[in-house]
Amino acid sequence: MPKEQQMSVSVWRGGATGAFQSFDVKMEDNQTVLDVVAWIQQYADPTLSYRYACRVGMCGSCAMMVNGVPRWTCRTHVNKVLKDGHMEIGPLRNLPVIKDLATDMDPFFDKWIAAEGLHHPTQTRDDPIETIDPANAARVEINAGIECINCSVCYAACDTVAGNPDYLGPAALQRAWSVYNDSKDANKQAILDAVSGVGGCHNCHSQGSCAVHCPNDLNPMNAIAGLKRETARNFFKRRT
Amino acid sequence: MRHGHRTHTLWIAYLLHRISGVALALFLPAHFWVLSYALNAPQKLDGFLHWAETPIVKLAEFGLVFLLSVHMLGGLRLMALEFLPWTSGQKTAAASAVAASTFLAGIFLLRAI
Amino acid sequence: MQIERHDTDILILGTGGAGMFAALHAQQSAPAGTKITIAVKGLIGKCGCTRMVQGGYNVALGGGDTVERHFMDTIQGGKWLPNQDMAWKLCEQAVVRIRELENEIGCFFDRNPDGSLHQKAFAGQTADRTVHKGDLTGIEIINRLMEQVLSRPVEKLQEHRAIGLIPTKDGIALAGVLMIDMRTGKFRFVRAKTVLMGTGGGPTMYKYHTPSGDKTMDGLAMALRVGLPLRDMEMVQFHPTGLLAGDHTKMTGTVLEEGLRGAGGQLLNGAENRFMFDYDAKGERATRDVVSRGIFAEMRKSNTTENGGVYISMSHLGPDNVRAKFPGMVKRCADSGFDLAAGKVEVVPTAHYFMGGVVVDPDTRTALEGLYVAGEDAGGAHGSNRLGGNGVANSTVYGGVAGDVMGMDIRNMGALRDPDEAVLDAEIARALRPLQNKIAPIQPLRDKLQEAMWEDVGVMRTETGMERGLTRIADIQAELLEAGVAGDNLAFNLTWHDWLNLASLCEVSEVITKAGLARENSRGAHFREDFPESGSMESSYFTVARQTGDTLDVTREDVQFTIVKPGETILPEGEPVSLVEAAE
Amino acid sequence: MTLRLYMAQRITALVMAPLVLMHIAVMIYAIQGGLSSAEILGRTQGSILWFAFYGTFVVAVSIHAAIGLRTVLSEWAGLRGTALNAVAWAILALLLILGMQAVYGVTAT
Ligand SMILES: Cc1cc2nc3c(=O)[nH]c(=O)nc-3n(C[C@H](O)[C@H](O)[C@H](O)COP(=O)(O)OP(=O)(O)OC[C@H]3O[C@@H](n4cnc5c(N)ncnc54)[C@H](O)[C@@H]3O)c2cc1C
Ligand code: SF4
Ligand code: F3S
Ligand code: FES
Repeated sequence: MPKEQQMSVSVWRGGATGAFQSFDVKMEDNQTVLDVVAWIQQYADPTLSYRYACRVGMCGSCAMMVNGVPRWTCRTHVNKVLKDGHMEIGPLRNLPVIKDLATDMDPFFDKWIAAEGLHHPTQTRDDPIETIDPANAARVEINAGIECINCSVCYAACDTVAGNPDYLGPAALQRAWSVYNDSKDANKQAILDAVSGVGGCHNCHSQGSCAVHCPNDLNPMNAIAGLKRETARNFFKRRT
Repeated sequence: MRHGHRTHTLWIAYLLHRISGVALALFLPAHFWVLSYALNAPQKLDGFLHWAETPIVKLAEFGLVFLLSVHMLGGLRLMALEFLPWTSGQKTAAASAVAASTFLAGIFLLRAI
Repeated sequence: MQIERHDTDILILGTGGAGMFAALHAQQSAPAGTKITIAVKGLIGKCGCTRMVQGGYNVALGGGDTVERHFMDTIQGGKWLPNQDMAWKLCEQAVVRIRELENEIGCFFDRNPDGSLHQKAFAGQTADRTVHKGDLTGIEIINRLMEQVLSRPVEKLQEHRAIGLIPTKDGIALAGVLMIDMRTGKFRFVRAKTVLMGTGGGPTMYKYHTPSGDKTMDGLAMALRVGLPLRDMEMVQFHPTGLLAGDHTKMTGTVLEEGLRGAGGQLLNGAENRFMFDYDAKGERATRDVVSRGIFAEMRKSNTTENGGVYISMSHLGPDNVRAKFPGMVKRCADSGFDLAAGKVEVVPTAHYFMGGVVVDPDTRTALEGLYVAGEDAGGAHGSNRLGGNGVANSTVYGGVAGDVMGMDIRNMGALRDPDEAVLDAEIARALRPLQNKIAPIQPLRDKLQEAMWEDVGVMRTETGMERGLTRIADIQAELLEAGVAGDNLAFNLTWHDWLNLASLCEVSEVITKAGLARENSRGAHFREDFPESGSMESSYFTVARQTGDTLDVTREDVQFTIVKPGETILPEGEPVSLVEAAE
Repeated sequence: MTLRLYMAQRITALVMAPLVLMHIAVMIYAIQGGLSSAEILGRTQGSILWFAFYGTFVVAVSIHAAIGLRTVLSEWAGLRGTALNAVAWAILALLLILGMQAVYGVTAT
C-alpha cells in the first residue's frame, strides 16, 4: 500500500444558515462518502448529524449534496467524487435542513401523497389475485418507474422545485404516473386532478436533471411527460 | 462546483429556451412600438429602418432571429418530448434544434449583408 | 430534566412490515375516534429491514403447494423448535396478506407470462412458493405500505426512539413508552392503552451484519428490562455471503444474494481453491448454515483472502451472463469498486436475522397487559432457523394480527394507565448517564463488542468461547457505563444514540450468550462444537431468558407439538417430498 | 402553472410555429435591397390576409409570452398569488394593445 493519504472534506454545519467546516480524513480503499461522514462523526467531531439506514442503496435516507451534486452517499465511492484530494458535502437541496447533513423530508412525502401517489383499491383481500400480462404496455410503463427508493435526489436536482415551492416534483409525479397506469386503480380522475393544479406536472420544464441524477437510472421526466399527455387529452375530452 | 447538477444537455437546452423566451418577450413591445409608427408617422419608421442598416444593428437583428428560431425549435423539441412518447434521442434533438436555428439565422444574416 | 407528556390510544413502535400493518389494521378494527400514533427511530418506511428484503415472500398459493406443506417446511426448517400454532397462523394468514398487499395496498409482484403470480423456491422449501418483485421485493412492499400509512390520519412521531417500556405501579400492565425525540433531544413519554412493539430485533452486535443501521435490539432490551420472557435467544441466523470490503466501510457485511450460489457461483479460499465440497456434498448449494460454517472453518484455518474472508467467483459463468442475470448485485459491487461479473469478490458470513424474541401468543399478546409484539421482535414462529421468505411473511402477518387484536382489545380497556414514576425516572437517568461522564469515543467499544460476539458467540460456539464472550461483554459494558458523550446539544446527537445503541446491544448480547450456553446441542442456526449433535427431536426444548432485578436466568421449556410430532407429517399420504424440480 | 395555462401556452406555441416560419421567410425575402416603410406598407396595407396573419400572431404571442413571463417571474423572482396574476394580466394587456396598434398601423389604409 502507498503511504497514508489524506483528503480534505468540507462538511456543512448548522441549519438553514451555517458554514462549511473542513476535516482531514484518511483515505481507504473501498470508502464511500457515507463512510467518510460516519468517520468524522465517530472519530473527529461527535456532534455531526446525518442520516442513513440500509447502507446499500435501498432506503433512500442518506442522500446529500456532494460537490454540488445530489447523490446517495452510501453507494458513492469516494474515488468518484474526489477532486484534487477535496470534496464538499452538504445537506440535500430543496428541503429544510434539520441540522448539518440531515434534512426534513416531510415536504417531499407530503407532495407524494398530494399527487395521489398511492393505490386506490378496487378489490379486497378476499378477491383472488388478478391475472396480469407482464408484457402489457401499461405494466411495462409502470415497471419503468417502480424501483424508486424515494431518496429525493431528483427532487434536489430539479431547479423547478427550487423556484416553485408548490411544485410536486419528479418523484411524486412519477409515482402518480405509475398509479395512473395500474389497471386495478379505482380513482384515475383523482390522480389527473391532483397533478393538474398549481403545483402539478405542467410546471415541469423537462430540465432532465431528475433523470440524469437518479441513482437507479429511472426517468421521472418521461413519466411526467406521460401525465402531461394524459391531462392534455383529458382536457379536450372533458370539454366535449 | 456548487451547481454540478446542471451540467448536462437537457438543462442547457432548458436555459437557452428560457433566456431566448424572455429576451423575445422584452424585445416584442419595442418591435410593436416601432411598427405602430407605420401609419401615423411613416417618416419615423423610415428613419428607424435607415438606422437599422448599420452593421451593429444588423448583428442585433441576426441575434433576434437566432433567438426566435432557437426558441421556436427548442419549443417544438420540448413539445415533441412531451407529446410523442420518446424514450431516447432527446439530447440529439436538443443539439439539432440549436444547429438548425443557427443555420436559419445564418441565412438571414447572409441575406441581410 | 424536562419531559413532554403525550397521550394516545394505540401506539405503534417501528415502521417495518409489522408496524405498518399494525397501523393499517388497527385503523380498520378500532372504534371510530380511536387515536393511533406511530413512532419510529428513523423516517416512516425508510428504516428497518422490511425494506431490505430481496428474495421475497413465502406463501402457498396452490399449484400443488398447500398451507400444510408450507407449515411442514417451516417446522422442519426450524428443526422442530417453532411454536406450531404460530407457525401455522403464519402460513395460513400469509395467503390473505399477500392478497391484501396486491389488492388493497397496491403492490406489484412479478408475473409469469400467463399473468399468474411468479413464485420461486428458496433453499429449504419443497415448493415454488416465494412471491417477489425482482430482487427488490422489500422496497415494493414498504413503499406501498408507507403511502397508505402516510395518507391516513395516523399521528406520526418520526425520529422518535423508544428507550423504555414503562409499566404501571403494580407491574401487571404497560402504561406507556418513554422516547427521545431525536431531532430535539427531548424526552417524551407517551401513554397508550395498547402498544405494539415492532422494532425488528436485528443482530447488529456482530462484526459482520446485514440489517439496517437503525436496528440495535432496542425492543428486546426494553422487554428484558421490564421483565418479559425472551425465547430462542441463542438463535442468530448467518447469511454465508456478506460483502467483505474492509473494516472502514459500511458496505462490509451487506448481503450478496443467495441466488449467486444457486446459479453456480463458486466459493474459493485464499489460495483460490474451491473448498465447500470438503464440508458438504452439496458444495456451495448447501443451506445457509452449512455454507456459513464451511466458510468459517476455512477462515479459522487461515486459508483466507487479504481481508480475511473467502472469494465468490462468478466469472466462469460468463461475465455478460452474470451481468444480465444479477444486474442489481453487479451494480452494487461496482459502486464499491468490485467486479462481480468478471472478477472475484471477497465474502464472509454475516449476521442476518434474529429468530429469538419476546414470548407471545398467536394473537401477539405478551405477559404484560397492553403490550403486543410482532415481527422480528417476537420469538416462536421460526424456532431455530428461519426459511428465506418467511421473515417478511411473519412481520406482515403478525403486524396485521396485532392491529386487529389491539383494535378489539381496546374496547374493553377503560382509562389510560398511570406509569410507575420511579421506573420512568430510572429510565431517564439511564439514558442521561453518558452525559455526566468524561467524554470518550463510543465507536471503538462497538467494534470491540462486534469482535467479541463474532469470535466467541458466532457461527460456531463452544462453552469456553462463550464464557470468554461473557467476560468480554461485561468488560465492554463496564467501560460503556463510564464512557461519556458531550451533552451541550442533544438535538440530532448521533453519538448519544450510538451510546444508547451499544447499551441495548450489550444487554442482548449477554442474553444470546447465556442462552447459547444453556442449549447443549446443535440445532438450526446454533452450532456447538462441543455438542455437535442435534439431540432427540421428541424431547426438544427451547430456551427462555428472563431478567429479575440484576439477575438473568435462562431456563429450558419443552416444545409442545400441538399440530405435528417429530417424524410425522400433516401432508396427505403419497404426497411427494418435494415439488421443486432438482436444482438447475 | 395549471393545466389551463399549460394548454394555452402550448396551443399558442403551436399556432405560432408556422407563423414564425412564415414571418422569417418574408423577412429574409424582404430585406434584400433594404427595407423601407413604403415597401412594408405596400405589401401589407389593406390586406385582410396580412391583418389576419399578424392579428393572430399578436394574440397568440401575447398570451404565450404573458404566461411564459408569469412562470419566469414566479420561479426566478418569487412572485406568487395575486401579485403574480396581476402582473401576468398586465403583460397580456400591454402586449395586446401595443401589438394590435402595430397591426393596425401596418394594415389599415
Ligand atoms: C438484507 C436483508 C434481506 C432480507 N431478505 C429477506 C427475504 O428475502 N425474505 C424474507 O422473508 N425476509 C428477508 N429478510 C428479513 C426481513 O427483512 C425481516 O424478517 C422483516 O422485515 C422484519 O420486519 P419487522 O417489521 O419486524 O422489522 P423491521 O422491518 O426491521 O422494522 C423495524 C422498525 O422498528 C424501528 N425501530 C427500531 N428500534 C426502534 C426504537 N427503539 N424505537 C422506535 N422504533 C424503532 C426501525 O427503525 C424500523 O422502522 C431480510 C433481511 C435483511 C436484513
Ligand atoms: S426517482 Fe430516482 S432520484 Fe427520484 S426519489 Fe426515486 S430513486 Fe430517488
Ligand atoms: S428536473 Fe425538474 S423540471 Fe422536470 S424533467 Fe425533471 S422534474
Ligand atoms: S443508506 Fe439507504 S440508500 Fe443509502
